Amino acid sequence: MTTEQTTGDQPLRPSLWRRIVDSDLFYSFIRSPVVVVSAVLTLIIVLAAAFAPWIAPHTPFNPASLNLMNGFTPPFSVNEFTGDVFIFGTDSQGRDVFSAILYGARVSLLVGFSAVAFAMILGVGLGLLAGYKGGWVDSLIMRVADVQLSFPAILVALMIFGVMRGVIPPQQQDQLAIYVLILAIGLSDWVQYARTVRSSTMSEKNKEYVQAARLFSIPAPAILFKHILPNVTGPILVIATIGLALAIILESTLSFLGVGVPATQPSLGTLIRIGQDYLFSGEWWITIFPGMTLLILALSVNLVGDWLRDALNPKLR
Amino acid sequence: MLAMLIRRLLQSFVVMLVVAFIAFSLFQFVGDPINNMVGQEASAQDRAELRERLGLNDPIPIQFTRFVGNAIQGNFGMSYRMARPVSDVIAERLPATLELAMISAFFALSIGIGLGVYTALKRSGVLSNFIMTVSLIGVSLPTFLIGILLIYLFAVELRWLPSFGRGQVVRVNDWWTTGLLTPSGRASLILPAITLGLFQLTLIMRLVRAEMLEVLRTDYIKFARARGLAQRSIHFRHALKNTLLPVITITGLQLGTIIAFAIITETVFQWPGVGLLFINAIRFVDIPMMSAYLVLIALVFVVINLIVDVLYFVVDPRLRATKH
Amino acid sequence: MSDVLLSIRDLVVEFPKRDKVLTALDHINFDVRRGEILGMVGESGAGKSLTGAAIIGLLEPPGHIAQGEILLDGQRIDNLPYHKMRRIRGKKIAMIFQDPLTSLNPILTIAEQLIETIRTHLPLSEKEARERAVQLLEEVGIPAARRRVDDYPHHFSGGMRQRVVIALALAGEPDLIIADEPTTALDVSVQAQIIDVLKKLCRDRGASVILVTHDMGVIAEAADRVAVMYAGRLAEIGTVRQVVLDPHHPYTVGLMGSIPSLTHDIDRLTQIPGSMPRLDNIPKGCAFNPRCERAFDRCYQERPDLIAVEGSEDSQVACWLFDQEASA
Amino acid sequence: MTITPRALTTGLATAVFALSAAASAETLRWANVGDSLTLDPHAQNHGQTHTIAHQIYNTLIYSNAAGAQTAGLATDWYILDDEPDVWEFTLREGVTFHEGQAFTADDVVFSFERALHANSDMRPLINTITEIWAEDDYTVRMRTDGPNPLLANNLTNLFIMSREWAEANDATVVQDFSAGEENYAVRNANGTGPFRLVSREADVRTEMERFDGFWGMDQYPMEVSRIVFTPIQSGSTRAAALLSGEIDFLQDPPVQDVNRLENSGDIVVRNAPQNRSIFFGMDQGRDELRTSDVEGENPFADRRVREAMNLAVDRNAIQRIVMRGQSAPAGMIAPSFVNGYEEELDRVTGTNTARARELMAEAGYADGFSVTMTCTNDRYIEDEGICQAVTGMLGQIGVNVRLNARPNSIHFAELQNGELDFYLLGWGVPTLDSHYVFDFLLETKTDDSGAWNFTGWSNEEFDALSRQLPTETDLERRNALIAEAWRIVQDEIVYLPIHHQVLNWAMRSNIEMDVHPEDQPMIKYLSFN
Repeated sequence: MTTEQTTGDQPLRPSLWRRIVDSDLFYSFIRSPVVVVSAVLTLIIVLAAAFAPWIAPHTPFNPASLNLMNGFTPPFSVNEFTGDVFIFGTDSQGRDVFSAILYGARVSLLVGFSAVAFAMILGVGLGLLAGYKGGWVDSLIMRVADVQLSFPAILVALMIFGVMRGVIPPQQQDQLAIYVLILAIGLSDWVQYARTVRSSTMSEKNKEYVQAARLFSIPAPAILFKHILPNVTGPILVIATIGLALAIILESTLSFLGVGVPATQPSLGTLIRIGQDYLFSGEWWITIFPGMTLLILALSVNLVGDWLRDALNPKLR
Repeated sequence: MLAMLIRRLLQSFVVMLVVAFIAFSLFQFVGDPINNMVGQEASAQDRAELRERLGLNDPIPIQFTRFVGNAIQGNFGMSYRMARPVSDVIAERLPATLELAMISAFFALSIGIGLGVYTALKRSGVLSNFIMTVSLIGVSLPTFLIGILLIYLFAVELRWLPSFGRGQVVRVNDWWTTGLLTPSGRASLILPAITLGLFQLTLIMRLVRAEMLEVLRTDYIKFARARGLAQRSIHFRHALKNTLLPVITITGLQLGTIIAFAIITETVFQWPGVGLLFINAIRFVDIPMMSAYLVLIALVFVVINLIVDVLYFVVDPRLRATKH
Repeated sequence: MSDVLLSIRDLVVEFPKRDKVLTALDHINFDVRRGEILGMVGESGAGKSLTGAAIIGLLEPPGHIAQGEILLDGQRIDNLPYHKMRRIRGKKIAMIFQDPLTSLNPILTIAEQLIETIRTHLPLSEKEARERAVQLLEEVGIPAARRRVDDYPHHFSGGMRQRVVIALALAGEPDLIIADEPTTALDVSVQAQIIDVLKKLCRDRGASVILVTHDMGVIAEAADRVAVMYAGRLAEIGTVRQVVLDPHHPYTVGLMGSIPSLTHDIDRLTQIPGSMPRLDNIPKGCAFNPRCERAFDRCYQERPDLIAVEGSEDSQVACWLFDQEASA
Repeated sequence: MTITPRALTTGLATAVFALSAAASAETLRWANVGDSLTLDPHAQNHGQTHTIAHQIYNTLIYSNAAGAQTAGLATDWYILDDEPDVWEFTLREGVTFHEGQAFTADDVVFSFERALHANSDMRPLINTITEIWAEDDYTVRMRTDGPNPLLANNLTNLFIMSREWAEANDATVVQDFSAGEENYAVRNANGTGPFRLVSREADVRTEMERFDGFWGMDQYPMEVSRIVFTPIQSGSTRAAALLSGEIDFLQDPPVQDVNRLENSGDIVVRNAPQNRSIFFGMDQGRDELRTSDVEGENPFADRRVREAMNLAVDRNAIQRIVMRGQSAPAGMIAPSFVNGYEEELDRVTGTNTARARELMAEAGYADGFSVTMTCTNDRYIEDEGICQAVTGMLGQIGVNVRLNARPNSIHFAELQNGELDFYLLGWGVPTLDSHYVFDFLLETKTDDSGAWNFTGWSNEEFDALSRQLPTETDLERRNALIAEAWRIVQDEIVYLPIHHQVLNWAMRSNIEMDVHPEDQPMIKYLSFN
């Protein structure tokens, strides 16, 4: 994959930065303006979401800070009662849409990243286990994967959600909703990681160094993990990036269906669901701005993921 | 082939049993159903009687056996919310969902494959790049947002197409109703079908493109080129056919996905299908409905998977072969 | 009619990479005569297969011919539009690829693939084409050809498939066949048979062959002349006898010297220190200079072109050691 | 979002597909959020179920858009002078059912007996009737278990079926709805009403056509020849459907869309105050709240806390922003048509956050406390929005509210189990008398009274006043008792009133129909202009 030449006569390894800049990946990155823009947009949204409490002009999740009379203020307009101005307007509760988007993106991204991380850990772990143990462990894990893969993620997530709704007492449902979402989305998306890691493990486990490691009674899985990881970093990175976009969309869809995060802690999907009611009545900004944010975020992540897949797969270039 | 089919059937059976167990355990996990069933004035004694009548006091293995036995006969009990047999309600709604899913699948497949082939053949064309970028928007735009925007544009602003429901339907026989035979029924199908199909369309298109590019790089295509075969034959007789083989599997699964995603489309368009039924079941914790839907969808998926496997056999000569 | 069927003049093939252009074929000159088998040898990446691809016009983008001409029967074919070039492929020039397992379309029967190819180039009816297909299969030595013509590729073993590939290549009755390592992927036991079939059928038809291979044994047995390639350049070309028994170029000398027996592969040249330079790292002057024991100043300054070697008829070598004028 | 290339595309539009924008001359396409639960007219005491039944069946008496009791199948009704516990109904002659059976007193007797069956949900409304018999073919008498001057009020949703039809189709017993039973009458109907059932798919579509043998053909406009009723769950879809001309009459347009609908040109939104008040209840009887961080005491039990909360809620803001003006801010929990209503009591006290904070501090909650508020999200107009708004307002005085909004089926089940600390409720007064409110919502909860009083509030003085009302015959004295009782309620701040709902019906502008205060459209009144 890499072009760095390891001609031993070079006195110094180039700096990490130098190597990044010299790499094919970086080159192909710089050469695709669309991807650069996407990456920058993603970064901006992620940072804005992460630092929402410091950036946002209002604290939309604190009901006590809202003034109902600010409700339905259009973007860039002065509210006739309070004289306040909101760049993206306000929603039905007088919540600043811009701040709500920042906080909403925070929830969406938190759920997205956590779900991807959860799926990744689960998938890599199970893939390693399946590939290394083989036999019935492998069959079991892969059958479960097959079955689950034949069910769409949204259905798996909805089911998990439905069960959780029954299991968790109503008083705690709202607090736990985010974790349930992460669990539901993560559980619905581990299979691809598992498959990738499994096949890589299968091909590595019979190599000499693993056998040797066994002789030195070094735990083989540890060795495997160390050696397999570099092989699968690329594909996993791609799966994770695309997975992030999917998770964000899935989260928004679930929230839209009313089974996601509570309305008092809205994600982008919840904001769109709430705003949808006001689309026809002329308060378009309540749904369009969060909708655009969601679109830009998912699109940017998808574009980066798409590019990454092509860039890491030299066949496609 | 037969051995494989039997193995597959067995596997499907196990899957169905597992799903049935999950569906059944919904009853165990999810709260006390009695509260959802009885009216506001029900006394404690009424509740106890109902518990007894519904068999909620029996041991769990017995309840599960009864559940499976009933499920096989298509009996999932009474909907807590609608107070009607779940199987009746689902049977009533299924045609709507299936019709929508079929139309969407047809739409997604025909246009998806067409665009996929086009973008693969004109790899670096301006239009191709445009289509690819737009397709990413399609993947990045949640289905519900597409639906809302389509309604806003085509129903509210332009007033070309209906915004909800199935329009006038015609009862074909006892168990099938169709909207395809009336103008309003056909018009009602357009927006939901596009909404539902768009995501799959982009997926299929990207898949076909990737597969096609892969196939176009193979030796046999190079060899076909080297033999001077006509461009059209290389692209459509040699490359496309090989491209579509793996696409069949994915497409089969996509059909299932379409049925699942119908939940969203049906919510947005108030389409009277099983998806809308299911989302309401979740909202109202209508367990019999949820579990029946789960089992039904699992059945649909298992059947689709089986059909795909068989189809693969029929289409791919390599699998059809008896060993030499 | 001239004795020369194909003439390559000053051919340069380039691959634009991110910030530079790689020259994959660097000013190649050679002829293929009618009815001869020209062997082409060299290490992996020397440009053998690329030469074949350039001739038949199937360079993978972004690779392209940057300079030079390819003449078939005196006509330029390197700049033909697609639809004209298509008429030449299969009809005038055919190509056989390395791996018979992947060269055949898995979902079409042998008959379908043969008939399509035959009818693309010859004015035959479906039925006649089918007859011709069976006949071709018989010629390449497929037993029970009439019965097996409707089988799918996976019904055949690797050797049999390569025979089918040869039949397909011959279907348009071409004048030139470029065989790109036709036996590399096959069992040793069937390699010789395939070469025999190829050799016999081409001789019968008077077709020329460019035989790209690693296998010096194949060259020695089948080829009339041999071209040796190194780092995208032609190092030496001459009759098989001369090149094998009396190699001129120091590289060829090492190449031949490194082979204990003629049946050995030449993938690794253990006797010559170092390895072939990468295309983005070709030294100034002669590409072989870092490894050449006999290199002198000029070799580091000027690039040698092919020059005729006195005393060896039909032999040309790109080495300053043989520059008569300078040494004179 | 308002750029509409309509001009450009009109030609295309008509070519592609034409939706008629105006109501077609005779068919009425009608939508509402929910469907009738069953066609069996006695199985459920449920608004929308009655709404559909009113088109197909008749009652003896119904209340019209002005709220007046109007002659249905009975032309006259009165209490017998000599027997104060017997009501007599004179029946309309010459009435036939859709399937041709002649209507007689026997059908009334049958229908009442049917509605008194244990399965019947209408039973509580008429269970004072001990005996019912036909004097002749067109006279029916009912005996109640004591004088019951309000009986006629309870009959406005009691539908009359044909005995012959019910017996022929084995539908004499009311459907046991909660057990999921079905009978012939659940999906079929044979009434004397203005429209007959053509087809029905539950939750999807119900079609009715004009019954030309209807007795009131000359009495009512009867201009609609066919009704297509479609339930549409999502509010914006309903509005879109009306805007795009797919329906003609929308019974419950979302409040935020009312303006847009009115401005669209061919739609008119008619409104009227609804007989329903919206308020919050607080459990003040327990020693400790279930969902609060305060332990050992119940902040709601402290009147100062309730007063503070009352002062914190800005009802005008809710009316203006959440309800878009489509409500009447309330100071008491009974709407204006109710006997005992006083404008003075209903006046909204101004919001005074500063004073509210003082009160909180006085009560010892300067740092506030937390509590869970439980709401419906599908029952009342903008219910979830109201709750969110109140959550914010209470937050400003330190009451930290966690909001839990869910479907009404779950809400009411928990409410009736007495599990909620702080809840939203809406209440209508079908009898139009304050006693109905006292009896259900305010009297001390016992087996016989305070059935919906989940506040734990119990006041002997109030109970004594309220319990005099049923037997008090002197109207003036009775009204004085009512006024006194209300004063206690208001002073104690038992509930936090929010507003009285306003009903909006949106329809094509060529449709003429008055809004019915109980949200019961009767299509026989509908006319086109």
